[in-house]
Amino acid sequence: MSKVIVKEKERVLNVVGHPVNRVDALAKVTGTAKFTADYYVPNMLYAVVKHADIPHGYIKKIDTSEAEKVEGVVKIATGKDIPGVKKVGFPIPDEEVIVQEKVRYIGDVVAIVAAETLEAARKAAEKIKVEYDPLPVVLDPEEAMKEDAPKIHDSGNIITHFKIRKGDVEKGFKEADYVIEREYRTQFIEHSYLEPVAALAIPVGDMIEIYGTVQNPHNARRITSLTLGIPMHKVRVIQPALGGSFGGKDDTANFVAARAALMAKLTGRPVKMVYTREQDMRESYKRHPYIMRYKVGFTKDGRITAMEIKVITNAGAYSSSSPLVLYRSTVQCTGTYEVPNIKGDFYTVYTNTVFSGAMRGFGAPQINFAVESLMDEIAEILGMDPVEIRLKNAYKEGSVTPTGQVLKGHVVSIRDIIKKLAEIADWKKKREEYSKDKGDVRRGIGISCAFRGVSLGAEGADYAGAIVEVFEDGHISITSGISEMGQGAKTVMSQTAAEVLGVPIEYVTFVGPDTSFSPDSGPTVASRGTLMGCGAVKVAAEVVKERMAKYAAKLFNTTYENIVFENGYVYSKKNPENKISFPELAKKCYLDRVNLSAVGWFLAPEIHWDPETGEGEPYFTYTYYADIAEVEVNVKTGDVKVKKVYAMHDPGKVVNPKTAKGQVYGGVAMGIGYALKEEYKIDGKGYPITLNFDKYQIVRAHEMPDVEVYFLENPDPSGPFGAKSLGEPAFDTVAPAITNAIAHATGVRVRSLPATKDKILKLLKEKEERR
Amino acid sequence: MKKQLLRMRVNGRDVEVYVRPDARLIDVLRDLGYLSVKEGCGTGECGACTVIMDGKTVLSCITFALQANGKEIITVEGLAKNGKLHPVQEAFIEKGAVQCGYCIPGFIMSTVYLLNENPNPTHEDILDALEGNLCRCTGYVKIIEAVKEAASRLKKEA
Amino acid sequence: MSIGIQMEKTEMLTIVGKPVKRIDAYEKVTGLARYVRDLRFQNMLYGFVFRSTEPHAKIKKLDVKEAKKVPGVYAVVTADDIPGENIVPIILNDRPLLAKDKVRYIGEAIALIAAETKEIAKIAASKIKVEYEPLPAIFDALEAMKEDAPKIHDSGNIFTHYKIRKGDVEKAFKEADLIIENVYQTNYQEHVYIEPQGALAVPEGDGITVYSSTQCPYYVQKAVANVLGLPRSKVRIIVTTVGGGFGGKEDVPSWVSAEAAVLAWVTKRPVLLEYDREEDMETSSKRHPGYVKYKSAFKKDGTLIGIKVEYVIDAGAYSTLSPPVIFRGTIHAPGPYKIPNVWVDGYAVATNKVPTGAFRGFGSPQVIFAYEQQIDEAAYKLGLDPAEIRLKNALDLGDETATGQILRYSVGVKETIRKAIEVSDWYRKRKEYSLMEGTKRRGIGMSTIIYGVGLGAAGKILERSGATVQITTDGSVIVLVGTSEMGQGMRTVLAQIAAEALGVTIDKIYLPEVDTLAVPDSGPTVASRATVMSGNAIIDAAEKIKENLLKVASEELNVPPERLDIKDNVIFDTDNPNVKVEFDKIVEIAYAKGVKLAAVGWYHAPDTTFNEQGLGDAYYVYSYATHVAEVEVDLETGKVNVIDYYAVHDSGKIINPVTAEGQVQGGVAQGIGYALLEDLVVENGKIMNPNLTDYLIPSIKDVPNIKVYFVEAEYPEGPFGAKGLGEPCLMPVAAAIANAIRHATGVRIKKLPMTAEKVFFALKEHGVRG
Amino acid sequence: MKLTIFVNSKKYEFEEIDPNMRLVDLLRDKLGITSVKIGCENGTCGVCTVLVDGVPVRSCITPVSKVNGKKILTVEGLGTPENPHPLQKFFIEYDAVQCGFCTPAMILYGYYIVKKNPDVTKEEIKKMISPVLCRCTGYIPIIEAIKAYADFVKRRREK
Repeated sequence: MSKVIVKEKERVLNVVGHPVNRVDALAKVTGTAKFTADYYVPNMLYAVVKHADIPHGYIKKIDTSEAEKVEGVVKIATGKDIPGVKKVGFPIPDEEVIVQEKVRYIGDVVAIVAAETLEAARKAAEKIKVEYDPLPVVLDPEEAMKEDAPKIHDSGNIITHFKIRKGDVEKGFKEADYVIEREYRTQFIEHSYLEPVAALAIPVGDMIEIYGTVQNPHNARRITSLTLGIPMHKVRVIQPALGGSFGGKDDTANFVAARAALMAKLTGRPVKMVYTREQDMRESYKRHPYIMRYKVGFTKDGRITAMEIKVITNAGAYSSSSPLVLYRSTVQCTGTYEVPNIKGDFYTVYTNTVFSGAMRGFGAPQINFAVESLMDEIAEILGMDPVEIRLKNAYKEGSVTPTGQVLKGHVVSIRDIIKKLAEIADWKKKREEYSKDKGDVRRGIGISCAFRGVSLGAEGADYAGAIVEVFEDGHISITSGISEMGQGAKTVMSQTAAEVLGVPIEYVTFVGPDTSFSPDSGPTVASRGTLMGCGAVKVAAEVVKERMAKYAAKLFNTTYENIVFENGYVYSKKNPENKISFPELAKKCYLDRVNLSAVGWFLAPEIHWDPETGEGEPYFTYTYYADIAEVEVNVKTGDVKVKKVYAMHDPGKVVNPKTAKGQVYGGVAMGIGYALKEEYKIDGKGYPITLNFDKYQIVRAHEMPDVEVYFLENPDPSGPFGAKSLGEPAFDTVAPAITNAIAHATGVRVRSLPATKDKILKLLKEKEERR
Repeated sequence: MKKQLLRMRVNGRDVEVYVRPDARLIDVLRDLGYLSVKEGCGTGECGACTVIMDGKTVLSCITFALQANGKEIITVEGLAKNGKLHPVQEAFIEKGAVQCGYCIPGFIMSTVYLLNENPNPTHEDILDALEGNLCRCTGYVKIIEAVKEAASRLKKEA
Repeated sequence: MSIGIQMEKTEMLTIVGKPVKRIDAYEKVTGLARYVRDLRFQNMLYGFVFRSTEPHAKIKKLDVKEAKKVPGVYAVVTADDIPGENIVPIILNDRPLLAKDKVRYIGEAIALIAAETKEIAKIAASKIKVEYEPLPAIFDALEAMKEDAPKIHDSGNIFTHYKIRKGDVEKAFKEADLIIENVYQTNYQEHVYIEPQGALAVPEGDGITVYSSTQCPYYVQKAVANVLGLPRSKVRIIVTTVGGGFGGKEDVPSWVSAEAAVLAWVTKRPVLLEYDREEDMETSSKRHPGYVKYKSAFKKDGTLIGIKVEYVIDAGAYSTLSPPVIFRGTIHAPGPYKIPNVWVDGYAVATNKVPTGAFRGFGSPQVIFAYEQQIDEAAYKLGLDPAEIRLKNALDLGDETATGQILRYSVGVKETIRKAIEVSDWYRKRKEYSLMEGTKRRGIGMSTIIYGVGLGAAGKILERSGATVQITTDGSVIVLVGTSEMGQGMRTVLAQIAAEALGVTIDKIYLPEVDTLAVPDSGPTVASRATVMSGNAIIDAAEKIKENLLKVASEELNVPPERLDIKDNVIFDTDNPNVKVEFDKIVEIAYAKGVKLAAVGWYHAPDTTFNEQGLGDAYYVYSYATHVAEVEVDLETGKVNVIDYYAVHDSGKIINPVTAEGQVQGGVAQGIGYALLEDLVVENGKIMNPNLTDYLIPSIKDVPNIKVYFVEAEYPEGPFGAKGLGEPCLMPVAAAIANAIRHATGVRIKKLPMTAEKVFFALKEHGVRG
Repeated sequence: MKLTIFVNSKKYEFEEIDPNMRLVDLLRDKLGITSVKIGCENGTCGVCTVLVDGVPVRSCITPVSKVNGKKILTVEGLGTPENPHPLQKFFIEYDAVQCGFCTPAMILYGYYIVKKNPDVTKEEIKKMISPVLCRCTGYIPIIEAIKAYADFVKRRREK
């Protein structure tokens, strides 16, 4: 079930805020939606990559002679065949589309084969022989930080070090009645989009056209343009239906696109490259494992006085978005709580593991796990209720964040959320009741809450563009660089256009993204799709609306401010009886040659942040949310069943309650996996163990609990219709609610994710022994 | 009709396909992906389907595919070497001889053949060699200029 | 070989006016350009059209059962199966996609078939049974105009009648010193774009994408939406490389694409419909056969004081584009001359033949063939030089046209005549050739024309164009327009305009083919309008972006934005050019600041008018041309050889002299074909020579070295002063050659084409011998 | 081997086909039925599911030799965009679709489950669709959509 709690009476909206069906659902349920691998073109070659054989070493020689003998092989490319830039990546260009000199993890690509058949390409890839000069391997980020550790890149192993210095921690600790130190750890997580990465590159004249599983087509265009050494306008990237992403179809997927493009360029023929699950899991980036050490001072009544924090994240072999992920962890390092004195040091470090990058949550879930576990531990020490301690420290309007930003200009709703959710979940009663469980199966209930800076913040320029066009028959097409990956971006952007122009959503079609006409809108990440995409669509639609209104004003003999667009009709406020249908007005405008097309541009409010001191306003607004989880733990087997999850979010304005609910359900499922099951494992020598879904297990249907979703709307002045973020919050704080519930049920606390039954059993045994 | 094996070499690549005895060379080449070979009339009048077979131009729309058995075919796709255009291609660009482009592969193949046979063609030689290729856009003037330009470029190269 | 005469001083331009190489030449010489039939989709079926064998008949019974049973057949579609409306929307909306109860010409589509191969589809077609009840058919337009003629449509046989009534024509004839009255007749002309018609339709979810070889993507979008009953937003038309258009891909692709779309929609699979040459020639639109009765009144000194014209075009079975064709024909009937008294009637008339449509010149070459011989003949009769009589009567700045329009700017017609006289060595050759004897005689002839740029008052709602311009993060420029490239060089010319407007080099510009969902409806790519319309829309968009860029640069350079300009990828202070920054650098900074570097540009043309009396500002501007042809006539065989040719054009500013010259040369070649070779034979409604073996177009040996000159009377509203060029290239040719034949032989040929046979008999009739 | 199969009620005959060819490749590469997805190629994720004689089968680990003479159903055979099957409509209505990659398999499971037992409970549906992985939806809307379809079938049956 789900419910939208509307606080105040607001302007009546006709499409936005309504549970509209997804605009792309019909194609997807009838199997007519085309994903990248579904494209077949004549004369197409198949390409397969050859991955590194060792995790660290210099390439001495690549021998392709045997491979070339395989019948059907057309071209084998190595790093030398790259005509353009060798090193790419954002923000630090340290990644190689094909590695030339040195391999840094087992997923590095050393060569690519293009052949007439997939079989031939695979066979040839196996026959490529690479000789290496092996180098010592370092897998632990703390080891990698040491002076004498093997250098993975020439620049040294510490990629980024961010600091937070707020107040005086020593003073803060002095004020405290208690000071505790805790260490929390999290694991590598695989995105597990069900569609493996793929690309089809087609040479068209001196251009390359790419269909790819890319989350950010404009990024894929940039990487391909750099790799091929041709300007961006010679690369056209089209995004077909995308089979899930969760942040995972950026870097690696862009490289796959660039590799297919390279092979197409070298052979002059279309080249299709579809990864197997094993290749994908071997090469693609993961969620960062974190080591988080918190020293916290607090008073008897539960007030936190100081925090000293050290966070080390494993970036793996390449930096990818590690600095940006670390940035978010840094500025959100105290969770949703106001802490007067903070000293924080945050490091992201190269190792020879698979590299880490963007994934739903982007540096927040790890921090939330630490801080939310910590709050429960403090509550336990003080004998307080976890809800109480949270209310005691949670942000309110005027609170100052670790970076010194004063929270204002939007409703700081976290306390409201905690209270309301606890009430809905019947928290107090259950907390007491479950504590009394004595048998093998014990119940527990846990809470977790968080806040989140909306959109990119100081991570990068925060803009989006959209084009809206009204046709002669009154139907509308829209496009934007903001892309659909299942989250419902096309649907909410279509709703926005329909809302502004006062027509049913059926009038609207989303086209693209296609880099040849969709405006570059920055990446579809950071839960910014709705905010920025809808924002840009709204601006464009309003421009067109104004032109149409001016035309209608002439028809109705009034001024354009009086013109109303509603439910497919247009009329003057002065005389609502005298209507004209939207298509009729469109036709009239068309015949009178009125321009019914416009580019909308949406620019986020300006912000700034100083990475040296950690001071500034890293995000222009924040969103707030909480989860409560109920679990059953079998203390004999360690088995955990999540029975129920309550989630409450303040996304500003819910543009589509139906798809919004779907985001939360999906986030909860992923959160359960994060809490209990999922771990991408690498053996002691740097070789991955979990390369397919048989070993890397994600949540299946029978493991899903009941989920109740609540939305508390506090429209934000900076967002379209007041909307802000939801995609990542849906996941961000699920895991600690579950581990807190486990602690409640069992009395033992798992401080490293995932909370597997082995870990729980071990802790229970230790507890037993202590007794 | 039973299919028969056709072995030929297209632009330096050995090809083996089973084709019906009545299959036209143009269709087989296009099915193999050599889409530069264009059909304009299907009756051998317009020359858009011209390819070079064992050194001589043929009209692939009125040539049976099996006639190419054991032969070497060159299409426009086979002219550029290592990413560098053939001088005839360069000259066609340079002289503005291309408009809609549909006839251009045929003209280029006829020109390549002409200049192979006769590196110093006179104006009349050019007219004779290209009479079988129709163009509806350019009025031929710039095509003739391009052929002359190509001849001089080839001579310089040689 | 082109000479530009600058009539006004233009600002310093870096790319516009330069012989830039075509941006699509590379893909075309390497064979990589993708024409519609080069596209392949998985699961693709092939379409085929089953057609009428009767010129006029009721369909009593249509049985497709057996055809459906053929293995490999996926669909056989008749009029009843069309999901939307069975109308291809073109102006009067009288053309069905598939004939239902009645067929009106041989070749009219009755059923559509989709099958695994084209062969299977043809087998299926052979199993379709139709029972016809023949109706009286009519094949001659003049016959069709008669009261008692069988009615092809319920509304009668005259589709459209336009007229001009100005002054008092009868009075003029009374006051005339010389009256010349003749009847001129012209035949069909087939476009023979080398790429025949084709379309590929791909169903995508609840919408459809159609790849089409078309000049008019928005017409196609409308047609497909109409026959499928879909909103416009679900119909996406992507224009592939077009292998020649010349007007032949104006209305025809609407039904070719709609046919493919219906099959794809019904089968849920991609369907490629490719016409072969014969099918194309039998069913596609052509230039209208024309009948022109022309009466002209002259004073002794050569002054043209009045004309009376009856002009009838044979529209075939459906009106399609005939209304605007006869509009242009009517307006252009008086020619580029000042005439105080004008009476013109133009009729488009139905017959039971293939519908005729748009072809370069659009209803004007037929009347030009008449009026340019009329004035030429007057010169002979009055003892004047043909060039002089044209100069005497030609329009000038401030003059009034036949429709009463005052010409306010850009009138270069006299300049074209003077230039033509000069470059062709006119007077010397006139004299010299007149003295020739023997069996081979030479002659030199002139022809001068006026051409209304754009669609004119009859099509003014379409006089609008959009363009979207975006700058990418690396400083590349993506320019989206809604008009098509069909070989004329539009993409190159528009890329030049974009580069000039933004101050960047042309290698930065990407201008893809049209995608109707990416660019606002920009009207058709016809009437030589693309440069003016899309060009202006690009400038509009580019200026918005440039403004934003200069603001960013202003902050970087500390120079006020109004002092900054961009040239050759550098932004600089116009007062101190050393203060500068790279264009790419500013783009990078702009992106980092989130500055908008995308805009939709828009242009709609100045208003045009045309009243009941045929008076008004019919077109917003006119282009002009004078051609001089030199021929050699073999008196023994009647064979006419064009031995030399001079074409002088005023199309305003020439954006690219190389592509412009190419346009003119191609147009002249087509005109030579029209004049001398191209002879479509239609008997009882059936085309007897629908192939290139029997319908001859000029080969490389039929075309002389065409010399091209431009006088640039710049049009202030045009992008950098440009007007239209595409059509005027063909329009004067037939008349120039006819006048040259008259000069060579003394015989005037009044019927096109002037084949050797026709000339031979005309010479014989007049007793001309070597 | 020679192979005859019926896919979505249409008969396909292959004169000569490798018996070890995977069913998924036959459907995608030869027949163009691309609703059948490839997610893991070892039978774990279930997105390649098709119904063979009414029963869910993982086409990525099924050689074509095993389906000779059998009837295969994919979502294309259930409904089209103009005329979607009721189950497909319920998937839309209940927002059971996000990225769409598992959707065809989930729908086929739903069809199979309800055909087997229209009285199926949500808990049973939950267990029965567990062979197919979904990473977007958290399964809840999928379960709801299938249940709604089951109720719809029951209502129709009762009428």
